[in-house]
Amino acid sequence: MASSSVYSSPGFDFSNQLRNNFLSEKGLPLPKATSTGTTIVGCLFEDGIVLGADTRATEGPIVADKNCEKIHYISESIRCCGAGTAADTEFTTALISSNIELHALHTGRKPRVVTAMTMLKQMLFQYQGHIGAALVLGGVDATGPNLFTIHPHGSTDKLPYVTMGSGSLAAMAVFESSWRPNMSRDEALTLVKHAISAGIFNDLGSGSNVDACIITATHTEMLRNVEMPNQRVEKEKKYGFRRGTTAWKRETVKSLIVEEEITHVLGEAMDTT
Amino acid sequence: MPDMVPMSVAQPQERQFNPYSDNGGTILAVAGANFSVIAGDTRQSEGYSIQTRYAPKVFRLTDKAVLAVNGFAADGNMFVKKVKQRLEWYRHAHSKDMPLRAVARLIQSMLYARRFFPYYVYNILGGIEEDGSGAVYSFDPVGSYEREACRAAGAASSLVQPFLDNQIYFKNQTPAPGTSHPAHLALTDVLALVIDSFTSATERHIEVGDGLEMYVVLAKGSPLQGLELVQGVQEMSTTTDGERVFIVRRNLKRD
Amino acid sequence: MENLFAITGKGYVIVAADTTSARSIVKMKVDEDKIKVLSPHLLMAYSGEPGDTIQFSEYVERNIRLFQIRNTYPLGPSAAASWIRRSLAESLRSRKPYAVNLLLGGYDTNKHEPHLFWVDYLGTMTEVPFAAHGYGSYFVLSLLDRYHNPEASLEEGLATLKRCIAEVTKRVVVSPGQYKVKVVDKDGAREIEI
Amino acid sequence: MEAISRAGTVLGVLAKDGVVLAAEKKVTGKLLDLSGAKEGGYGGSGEKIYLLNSNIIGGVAGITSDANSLVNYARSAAQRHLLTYNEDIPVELLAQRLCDMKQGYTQYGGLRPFGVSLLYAGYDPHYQFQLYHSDPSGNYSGWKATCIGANNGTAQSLLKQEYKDDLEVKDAIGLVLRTMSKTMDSTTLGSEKLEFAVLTLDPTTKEPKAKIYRPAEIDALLESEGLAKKDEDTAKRSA
Amino acid sequence: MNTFADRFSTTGALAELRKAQKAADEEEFSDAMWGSEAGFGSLAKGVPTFSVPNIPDPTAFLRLHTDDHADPTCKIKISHGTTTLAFRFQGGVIVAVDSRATAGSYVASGTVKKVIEINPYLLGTMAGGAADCQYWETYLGMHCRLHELRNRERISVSAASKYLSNLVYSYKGMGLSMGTMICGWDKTGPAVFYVDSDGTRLKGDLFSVGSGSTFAYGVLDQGYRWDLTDEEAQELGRRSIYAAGHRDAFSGNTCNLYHVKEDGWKFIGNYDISKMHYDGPGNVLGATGGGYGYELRVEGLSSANPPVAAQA
Amino acid sequence: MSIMEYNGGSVIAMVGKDCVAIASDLRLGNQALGISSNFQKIFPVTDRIYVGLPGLATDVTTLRERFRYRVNMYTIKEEREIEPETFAHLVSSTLYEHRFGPYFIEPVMAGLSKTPSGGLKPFIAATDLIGCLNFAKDFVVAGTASSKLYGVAEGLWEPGLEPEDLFETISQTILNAVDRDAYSGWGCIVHVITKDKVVSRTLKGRMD
Repeated sequence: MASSSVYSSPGFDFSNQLRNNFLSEKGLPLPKATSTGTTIVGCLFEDGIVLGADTRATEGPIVADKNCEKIHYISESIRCCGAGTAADTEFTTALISSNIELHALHTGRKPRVVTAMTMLKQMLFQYQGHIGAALVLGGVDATGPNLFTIHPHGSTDKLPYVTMGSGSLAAMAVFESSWRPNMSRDEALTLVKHAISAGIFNDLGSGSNVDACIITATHTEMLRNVEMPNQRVEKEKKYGFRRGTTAWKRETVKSLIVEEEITHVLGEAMDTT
Repeated sequence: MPDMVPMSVAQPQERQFNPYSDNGGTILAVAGANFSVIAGDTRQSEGYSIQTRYAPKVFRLTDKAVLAVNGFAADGNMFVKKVKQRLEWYRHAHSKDMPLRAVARLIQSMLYARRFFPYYVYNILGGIEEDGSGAVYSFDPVGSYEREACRAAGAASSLVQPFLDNQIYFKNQTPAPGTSHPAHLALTDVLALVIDSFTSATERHIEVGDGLEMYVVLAKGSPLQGLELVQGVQEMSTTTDGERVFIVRRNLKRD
Repeated sequence: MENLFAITGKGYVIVAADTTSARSIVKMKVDEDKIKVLSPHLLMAYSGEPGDTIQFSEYVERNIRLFQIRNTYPLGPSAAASWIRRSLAESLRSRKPYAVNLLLGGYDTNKHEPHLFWVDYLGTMTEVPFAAHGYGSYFVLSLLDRYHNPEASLEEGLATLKRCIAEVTKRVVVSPGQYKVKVVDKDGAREIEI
Repeated sequence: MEAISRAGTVLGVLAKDGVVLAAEKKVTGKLLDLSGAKEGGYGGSGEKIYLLNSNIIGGVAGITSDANSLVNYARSAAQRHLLTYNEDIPVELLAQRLCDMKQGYTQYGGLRPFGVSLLYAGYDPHYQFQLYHSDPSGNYSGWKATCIGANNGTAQSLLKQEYKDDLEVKDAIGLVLRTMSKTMDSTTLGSEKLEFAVLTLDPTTKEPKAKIYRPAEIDALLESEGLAKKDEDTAKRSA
Repeated sequence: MNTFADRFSTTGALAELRKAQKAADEEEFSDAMWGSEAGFGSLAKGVPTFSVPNIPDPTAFLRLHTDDHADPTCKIKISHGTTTLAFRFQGGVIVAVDSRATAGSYVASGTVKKVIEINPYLLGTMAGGAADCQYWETYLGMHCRLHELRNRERISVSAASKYLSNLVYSYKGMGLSMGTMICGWDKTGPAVFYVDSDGTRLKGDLFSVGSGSTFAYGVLDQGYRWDLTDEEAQELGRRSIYAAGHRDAFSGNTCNLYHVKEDGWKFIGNYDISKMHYDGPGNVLGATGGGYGYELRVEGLSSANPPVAAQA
Repeated sequence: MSIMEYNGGSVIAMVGKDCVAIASDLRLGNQALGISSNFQKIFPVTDRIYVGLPGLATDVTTLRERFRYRVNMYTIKEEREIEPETFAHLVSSTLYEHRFGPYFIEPVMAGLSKTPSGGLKPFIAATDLIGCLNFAKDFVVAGTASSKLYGVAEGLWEPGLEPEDLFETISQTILNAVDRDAYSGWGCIVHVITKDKVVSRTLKGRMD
């Protein structure tokens, strides 16, 4: 049960699993979590790395979030794009980010990309693919620019240009045809934008805007919504309602300006004034 | 349908006869006093990939009947072809177009004839009745049908239909004191609602997008009701003295 | 099939439960009491998985009693219901969950109000003016929508209950024959013959 | 025990429609940062009176660090009760919970008992308004009016004289302030030396409502009771 | 036990179907199609024909693709959920139905006509597969007319229901889903027959069919008497459909009420269930006034029982 | 039949001009059977934060109690009220803790957060059942009627609605969406939170 502190012990709580198995045995299938169909990419250029992502999050065929952030912070010069189960990518990268920070403080050096990659792969391998995070990890450290992909089961690749997610084929097609070694920063950014756009327009799981992140040895630039090719057109009509359109039965007004700011709701919020 | 989820766990293979696939998309029809509007998007998809950005889902059957089909595209195309064939025969036998009411019943019996091997299609038939009123008939895959004032079907039907309930039937809206809701909306209002329905559906449903085709059927002798001002309108009717059919095209988002 | 019914009225709650204990197609016992008196002003009717029902109801009974001994005052109906719900919800997360449905009827002696709680085996709880569990609920809920009166006297309440029992006996394929009825009001809990 | 008898006085009076609690602050001084106190804060501004749960306020006398720890324990215990029973903890039960723990610390070698006495002023539907006192050994008892801390003997006898059954809150407030003014070491009564709280029922929701007075409000209250600073004559007259 | 029987009984029906399918394939492009038979052309032959997938077990195929209970992801959703009722009393037959069609949790329609007007003297209700009911009852209407033409008298309710029962029984095991009440007035007086796709056919006074039927029974049984007046009977029908519409998630929207008398059926009205909840059915015969809703009915009443002293 | 549909229920939150609104239906069902028409799914967290918990009803109660406990403990320890952003992360991490045995709840939060300048800024958020946060700028929805809510809200919502207009828009959205959902409905409740008051209205919705 809940510990007496707000700060509960770390790690997963499996207490509901028995119950949920029991429920699914009764013929109630378990629901699906939000996943990011996603196109995420990364490529090397002469001074560093460009990462890119679309911004659509889906729940089945429904768009749950039109402008989510898929490029996660690991450290100042390491970033990680996530595809797969959205909550998993979010929390896995957050956990590794915090561990990397601790590691950096412990060693007194700037963190290396391989360190983050190893932490991620070990964690994902430990969970045998049950944490559905497919990642593109990129950054610049003492050894130069590094770019990795990490699969949900913990396998990794190190390549000069990579794509992941349901739009990976569309994006890879762009990379395969146009990527060259030692591109300039602007060329690389344009290429990444093209690759993501290919995913956005040709893969239904990806959509909305392009996010990009340029990491060089000296500087990291997060380009949020660097391209917005899918802004909604203006609606044909206005849909305001006349006040009084909705019929209602009861009204209670809780005023928050009086001196006693709180009315008591069964131990809800505590009154102190 | 092939499993598109890249990380799915391997399951025991079972050979089953599955001739169906879901090609997404949405159709919608609204009946007015002396017109009806039948619309559909033009995206055809399977899983996460787009098969084509232009695959019409709405078809002109006669000058007074337009049929929208949604579901499994192959079944839909075949079905429309067969309906058109039947109507052609009817025209030869009776030297007139089949009345809308009869087309609806024809579609029921054609769908029900496949009760044990259904067409995976949701049909909406829109047009003008013999009395000159706009009508919409909606069908389930095995042929039960009903005449309505507005209906959405297909992938995003659950997104669009409640919006239409609110805007066309004025559901849950109390009229201002001393007034009442209009029984029929004007054609331009209906077109605006249809366009907004599709742009909304495109925002939130991944299988809707690319293009929008709206057919407008006007009753015999009815004025254009502002249709002439609509950008890009195109007439499809074969005669000018009977019911008239128009098409209006719009672009939708392509992501 | 097991049926539980409960109705509130002016200052009381009537709780009724069938008295059959069945195993497979056999009636093992026809005078089983499925309503426990948990405290002077609290009744609990239970149905569900055989075994679980007895174990859980006794567990609840003893714990509510223990609370009363320890703290000199009995738990009020809503506090008791919250605790029972929590016990069920927690048991659901254990290796062997209790599959028990409950109706809790109590009388709040401080506020002078009857309370009735509907609780199912998942730990769902809600307060209602009348409630039922089992296949009977599909018949009597609409009946009570029509006939229930929150200010009914005890006699009127019992007459409504008889309607419910008659309806279930008439329509449910395997309907139990006999019911035990208990009532709780300001004077405490007691059994009533119908 | 020693620490308690030297600690600032805490005084509580039970009325039929509320409970009143007042406490003398010992730690004062120009340099003390009271910027947090102005806001009122969650747990009372100062050092003596705390909100333990939405229906209970507590006053402490004794070792401040021990008191903090006990207040925290009490709040957790109240929240645990709320979590299990979905109702506010009854006052007596909270006193019991604390006493169970305090008693535990008296029993084992190597552990030092808590050097704290507490007053609990609260409301629950079982016994309405209540006032309890608990001492370091783990004893607790219910009172109509009581006092802990320095000069508690004087205060007790004053209360004994003046307390009447069927007291109303506004009379109780006066009683508490007058008694405080007589028992406190310092001669002046003001917000920098006094903490003050009242628990009543909200007239609309019928739920208990605690009010821990802000410094400015205390001064205003003292003013209206005619007990403001350097005004002892008036105080005596009204007494 | 059912599946066991299915396995051994479908083979016969299957062979029949195969034969029918073969005929249909030829039929579809036959000369008849050119003539005025287009549309219902195939029906004139007596038994309509159906195409069946050319696989070993078409029933399993159909179940796989249409039964949303077995597989929620299946593509072809056939709407289920309904409340229909009909009862006989001294003044004729009352038929009342709701108007909701659901596919999964989605309310596909709130305006379904679940009473099928077979002819001016016969009504059929619709529960189960909407298409099955619509189609076969329309088909029944055709045959009732043929019967009239052949025999110069109206078909009895009993005969009509038997005809329908025989029709659907011949497709037993193929996945038809139909629970209907055939109601009418013939020489014997008012009559109600329950017919379903299993082949059951029951004569009776009072039936309710569909997912909300239990709730309807709860109200219906308590208020039903043979000697109800017309107004009371109509009110009972409305009130019962309201009860089901209120409690059952798959029933609701509006109530259609019909009354069958000696001179044929009469449509009494369409009543919004939500409006009945708040305001009652309006100014109609038999209405008691006021909303049916529980919280409206008990407004201002309280079960609290404070002692008299406390009130003072 | 998914477990999320077992008891039914839906919640939506919308942003207006210096205000937010959150609305839910009031049905508690046992699959198709309606049990209660007054089952609250929206709870106040602080004065200016409300959380809606659509999903399995047992978890609604359990999580409501848990959140209340954790927020109260936070308030005790921090001696200040929790901010909406902080609360959203509390919700998110509570749910992700149960990643491999989730609570069947998709919380929706609405509140006004303090800006450094002392003003108040509208805040809404939703998470999925394992705690993936979604901070939208317009509206967030969850529950059995979610797809219907998305459709209507996408059509009706406009930026910069005043509190009274926001009330109309959110009410019309939820009423029409739940009317097309079999498992939601039986009346709705709307809370509109502005800087100086919270207005809660019970709507006259369809009862079938």
